[in-house]
Amino acid sequence: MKALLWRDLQLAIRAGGGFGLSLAFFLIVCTLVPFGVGADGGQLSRIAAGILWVGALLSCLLSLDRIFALDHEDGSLDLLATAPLPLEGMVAIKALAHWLTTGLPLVICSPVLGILLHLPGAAYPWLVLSLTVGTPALSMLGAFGAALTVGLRRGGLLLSLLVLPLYVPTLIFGAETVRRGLMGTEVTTPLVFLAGITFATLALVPFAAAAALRVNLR
Amino acid sequence: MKALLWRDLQLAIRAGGGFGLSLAFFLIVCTLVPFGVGADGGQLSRIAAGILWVGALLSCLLSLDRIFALDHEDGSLDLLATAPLPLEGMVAIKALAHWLTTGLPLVICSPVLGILLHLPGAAYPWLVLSLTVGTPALSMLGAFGAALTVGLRRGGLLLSLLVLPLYVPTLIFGAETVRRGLMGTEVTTPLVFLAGITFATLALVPFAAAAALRVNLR
Amino acid sequence: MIELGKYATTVLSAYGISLVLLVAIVLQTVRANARARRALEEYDNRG
Amino acid sequence: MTLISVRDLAVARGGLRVIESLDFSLSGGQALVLRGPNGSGKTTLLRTLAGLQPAVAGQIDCPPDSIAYAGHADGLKPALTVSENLSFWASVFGGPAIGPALVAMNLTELTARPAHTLSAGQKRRLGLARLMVTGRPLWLLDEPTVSLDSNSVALFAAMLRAHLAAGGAALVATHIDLGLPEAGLLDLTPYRANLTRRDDRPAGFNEAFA
Amino acid sequence: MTLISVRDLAVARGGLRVIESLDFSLSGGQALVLRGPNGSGKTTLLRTLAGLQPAVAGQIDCPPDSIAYAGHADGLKPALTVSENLSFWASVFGGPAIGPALVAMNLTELTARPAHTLSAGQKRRLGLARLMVTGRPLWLLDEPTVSLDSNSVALFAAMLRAHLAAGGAALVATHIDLGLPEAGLLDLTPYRANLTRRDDRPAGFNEAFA
Amino acid sequence: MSIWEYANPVKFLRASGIVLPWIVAGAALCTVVGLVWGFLTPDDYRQGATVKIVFLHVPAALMAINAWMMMLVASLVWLIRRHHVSALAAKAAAPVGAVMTLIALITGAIWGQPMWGTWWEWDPRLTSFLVLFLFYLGYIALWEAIEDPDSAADLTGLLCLVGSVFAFLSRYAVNFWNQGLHQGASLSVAPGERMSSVYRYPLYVSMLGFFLLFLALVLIRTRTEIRRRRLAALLAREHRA
Ligand code: HEM
Ligand SMILES: Nc1ncnc2c1ncn2[C@@H]1O[C@H](COP(=O)(O)OP(=O)(O)OP(=O)(O)O)[C@@H](O)[C@H]1O
Ligand SMILES: Nc1ncnc2c1ncn2[C@@H]1O[C@H](COP(=O)(O)OP(=O)(O)OP(=O)(O)O)[C@@H](O)[C@H]1O
Ligand SMILES: [Mg+2]
Ligand SMILES: [Mg+2]
Repeated sequence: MKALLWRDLQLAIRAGGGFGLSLAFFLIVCTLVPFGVGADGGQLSRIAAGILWVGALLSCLLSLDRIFALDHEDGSLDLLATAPLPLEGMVAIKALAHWLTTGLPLVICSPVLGILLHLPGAAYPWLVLSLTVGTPALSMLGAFGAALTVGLRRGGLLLSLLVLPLYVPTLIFGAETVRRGLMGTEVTTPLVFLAGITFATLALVPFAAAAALRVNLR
Repeated sequence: MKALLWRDLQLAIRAGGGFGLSLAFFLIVCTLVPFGVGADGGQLSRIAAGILWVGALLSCLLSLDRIFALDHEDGSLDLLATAPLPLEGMVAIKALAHWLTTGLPLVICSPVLGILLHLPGAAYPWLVLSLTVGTPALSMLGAFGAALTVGLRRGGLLLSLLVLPLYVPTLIFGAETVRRGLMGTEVTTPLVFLAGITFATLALVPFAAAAALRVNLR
Repeated sequence: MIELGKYATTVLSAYGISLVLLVAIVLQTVRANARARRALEEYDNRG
Repeated sequence: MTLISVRDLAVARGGLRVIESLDFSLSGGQALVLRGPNGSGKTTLLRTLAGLQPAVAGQIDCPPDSIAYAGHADGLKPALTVSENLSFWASVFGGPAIGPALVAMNLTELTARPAHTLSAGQKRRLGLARLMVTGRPLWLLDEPTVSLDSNSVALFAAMLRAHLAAGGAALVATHIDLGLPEAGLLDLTPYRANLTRRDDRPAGFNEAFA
Repeated sequence: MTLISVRDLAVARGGLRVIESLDFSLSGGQALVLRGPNGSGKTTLLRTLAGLQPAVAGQIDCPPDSIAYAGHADGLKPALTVSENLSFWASVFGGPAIGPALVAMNLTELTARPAHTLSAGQKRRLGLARLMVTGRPLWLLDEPTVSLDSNSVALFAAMLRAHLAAGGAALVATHIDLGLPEAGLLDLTPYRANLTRRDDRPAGFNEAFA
Repeated sequence: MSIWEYANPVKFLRASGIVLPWIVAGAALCTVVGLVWGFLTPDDYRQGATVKIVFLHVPAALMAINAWMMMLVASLVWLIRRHHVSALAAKAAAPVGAVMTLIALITGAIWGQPMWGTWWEWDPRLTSFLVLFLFYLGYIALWEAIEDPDSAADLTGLLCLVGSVFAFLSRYAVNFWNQGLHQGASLSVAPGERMSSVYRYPLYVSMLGFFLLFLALVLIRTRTEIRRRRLAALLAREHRA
């Protein structure tokens, strides 16, 4: 288990795919939006929370196919499936590695991007908190999507299509938390829902993902 | 040449990667944004044009790695490079195939998504026109990025990082065209710039992309 | 001591962050250079 | 000690049976060479035995966690070095140290090379060395000698022989001669599924029509 | 007619020379079998001759558009059927019809099968059939018989012989016996680059340090 | 003697070894003097103490652009004449340029807070710098991602070429998109018209310091890269032999 986590992190760093890149993508998405919608500060600050959450979600999404596809192509997945560790554990480890290399850096850097988008000051703690609570669910659901599409050549787009609808509840509660925190209204409800979704996802989805992997291996 | 174009289109349709999927991604991005920023109609209609352009750009981006990576993995690229057609032509054809399967469907369906985002009526012709003029440049620049990263395993995220900054001028002029069209101010300037960028890109970038491919093949 | 007035934090943080960044790139450069030089010398001494 | 025994096995690929009524068993010290023309179902059989796909009919008895499978792909990470690749598999399988495996497949000079800079045959040698660090007794090998030169084939035969001597067993699908005269031979041609008869022995959807 | 002639060629991989001072030439009707242990540079040589990578030194003379290369990968699209795959390459190279090629490699029964449902050997056969539809006189083949059973190897040898009889030529890197006694043999071992001397005969960056 | 002789790594190492101490000394002197002098300048009547930021902000901004220019030239030299040192110099300059861009961005942001009442404004100047920063990131990431050094040099060179054109285009696009708050280039205006000599001279010194600092860093980093390449080549040869 530890060996697998370590290898995945190592690969993420070596292959130039790791920490930096998904962060850079996040940065770019957040830069592009003002180019599209115009630079009016007031308007930007109103949509900032939503854009940040959507950006985080998209940059998480783009690195999903790394989770299983490479291992499938080079045959590692076959070998891992015959190894003495449960497939569910393997899925969980791989989702964890994905979160460590993608979600965590996003959480850490989101305040900087908040500045770019004129996110009002009161929203920062809620932004960071909601992302911390929500992004693990994104990685885990993404691992499920990746497991579903692993046999397909270049399933990238299909993967997005499958995973994005699953992300909707997380996105809604996450963005709502920030918006409420910003307006000073009650924040616990969306946050509790967000946490609930994350815990349920972490507890249950590994089994579904492992089942999907088993089907795709045969 | 024709055979190559035909094969690429066929593959896009068969492999379940083509028309449908990037369109669906576009749809999903456009539906996620209201979840993120809140469903206030007036605000949505102000940012609609920008969101549509950014969405088009992202869904274009997601299918870029299809352009060369698969052909590289299965050895087709080596064989195409020894075939009696210039590499520049091959790049152009592949970018064309990408546009036909990604850009064109987006252009055709953008009005529908405009409705979802409450895009005001006056903007529709300009939205379609600017996307028609601008998306070919996106495909061509994407092909350049894909050629740069083709040797790398799973260069997806890196590809985005390289390509998105190149998209900035196109995005700005494209979204500006729609915004001006909407406000009824003078629209020709951004449109001319947009067309200029597209033509220059189509004329020059194939050479850079072919050079990059040659380097990656050796 | 010079008087920075109400802008003290602004000016000091600008100088502080910039100097940190400059020192970081300088240190990284010098360290990497020393490491590369040492590695090459080791190789040459080995034969 | 019997490491695997197969009774009346049928395996399917793409919804069609390819092999039927196969019986064999293998105990420690034995090797079996699997033969059959292209498309006769060697890969399918090995994947089924390894537990990667379900059997259509029949029974496979083997102790849990005793199989090491090596397919057409080697399971190497291009970005990791030879020794990193090998250590990873050693720690996943909880197998022995990687030193002897490196020696056995003549990889000692390549230990620090990233796997993507290896030639086809060097990659394959690394893929085979992985078998030794799994510590599993039963090896299922699918065309292990592809791309190997004759020296390396000899190395592989020696490694296989040592494995057998240590009480292991191996089932090897191959088209060439391994230089392993003591190994038994299992030709799949007689077990080829008879697909002309229409309504019996289905593999999947068809059973609904039986 | 000389199809390719190579003089004092040096090829490099990963910034290092692997083969040096290689001379040979090949005319219509001739075949040459390339031998050498794993990592001796067969693949590198063939890719250089095919124009996929530049030579470090020396000269390669061959008429333009005369080479068909077949590497470790077959260039097949999994989603396309056997005949679609073959027709595509035929029209890209402007070569002859695909019928004879299908017959030559015994693929007629598989024409309508998508390539991803083929077994390893069937894929390889399709990859080899591609050579016939390129219409190119000089074939550069890198381990063409990998995964082929003995019948298919014989088919391949027959195809090669027909190609030679029609005035073509072939350079074949392989570790096994092709059953082609008339072919010449080129062992790469004597041409292996001498890397012990430190500062001369560089391949790339080192020249600056010479 | 042609200038291309210095494209020989050995000659380059020797020559750069001779001038480097002087450049380092000059860089240290000018940077320290410029910044300290700048820090001690009197407050501006409008901007108060914040003018002191200009001595960091402007030199960094200038060097950020110049570094990219230098990378472009070096990439062209590599692509056309295939001198390894120039490819390595381009590689060496990128992180330094990125840091300069970052300093310009951060000092600008900090300055913007009191002056414009906001950390960040989508002003064309600032925005085009952000885009430039993205180009730096992409360029560095591409170098990191490609294993074979010659291929990496070729591909990053191509990226630099195409990227320069598009960075330039972005600059104009951004101008067109949003008219900003940022002041124009005052240095090109007649001296004294906008900036009194109290600020001008320390600014010049500081700019020279940043320039020399950039030069020194690029030289050292190029030497590092050359040594790394040399060692890697020797080791690879040893492994293979
Ligand atoms: C993130 C933000 C910023 C960036 C990227 C940026 C960029 C630049 C650049 C590129 C220059 C060089 C101009 C030249 O000499 O041609 C410059 C100069 C200058 N900037 Fe900024 N700037 C930023 C924010 C600010 C802010 C907030 C202020 C103050 C209110 C400011 C004040 C100045 C001044 C006074 C100069 C020097 C005068 C001149 O040469 O024009 N900048 N900046
Ligand atoms: N994904 C698939 N879908 C449908 N049929 C398949 C699929 N993969 C293989 N087949 C078919 O199943 C049969 C058995 O294939 P298998 O790969 O087991 O053969 P094999 O004996 O390993 O052949 P080879 O020696 O060529 O590797 C073949 O006829 C093949 O065409
Ligand atoms: N990408 C690479 N970077 C560095 N070195 C490489 C790379 N690819 C191959 N090599 C090395 O170059 C040498 C020649 O490799 P090549 O693939 O040409 O050998 P080969 O004769 O085809 O071997 P095989 O019979 O195993 O296919 C080998 O020593 C190999 O380790
Ligand atoms: Mg097989
Ligand atoms: Mg080879």
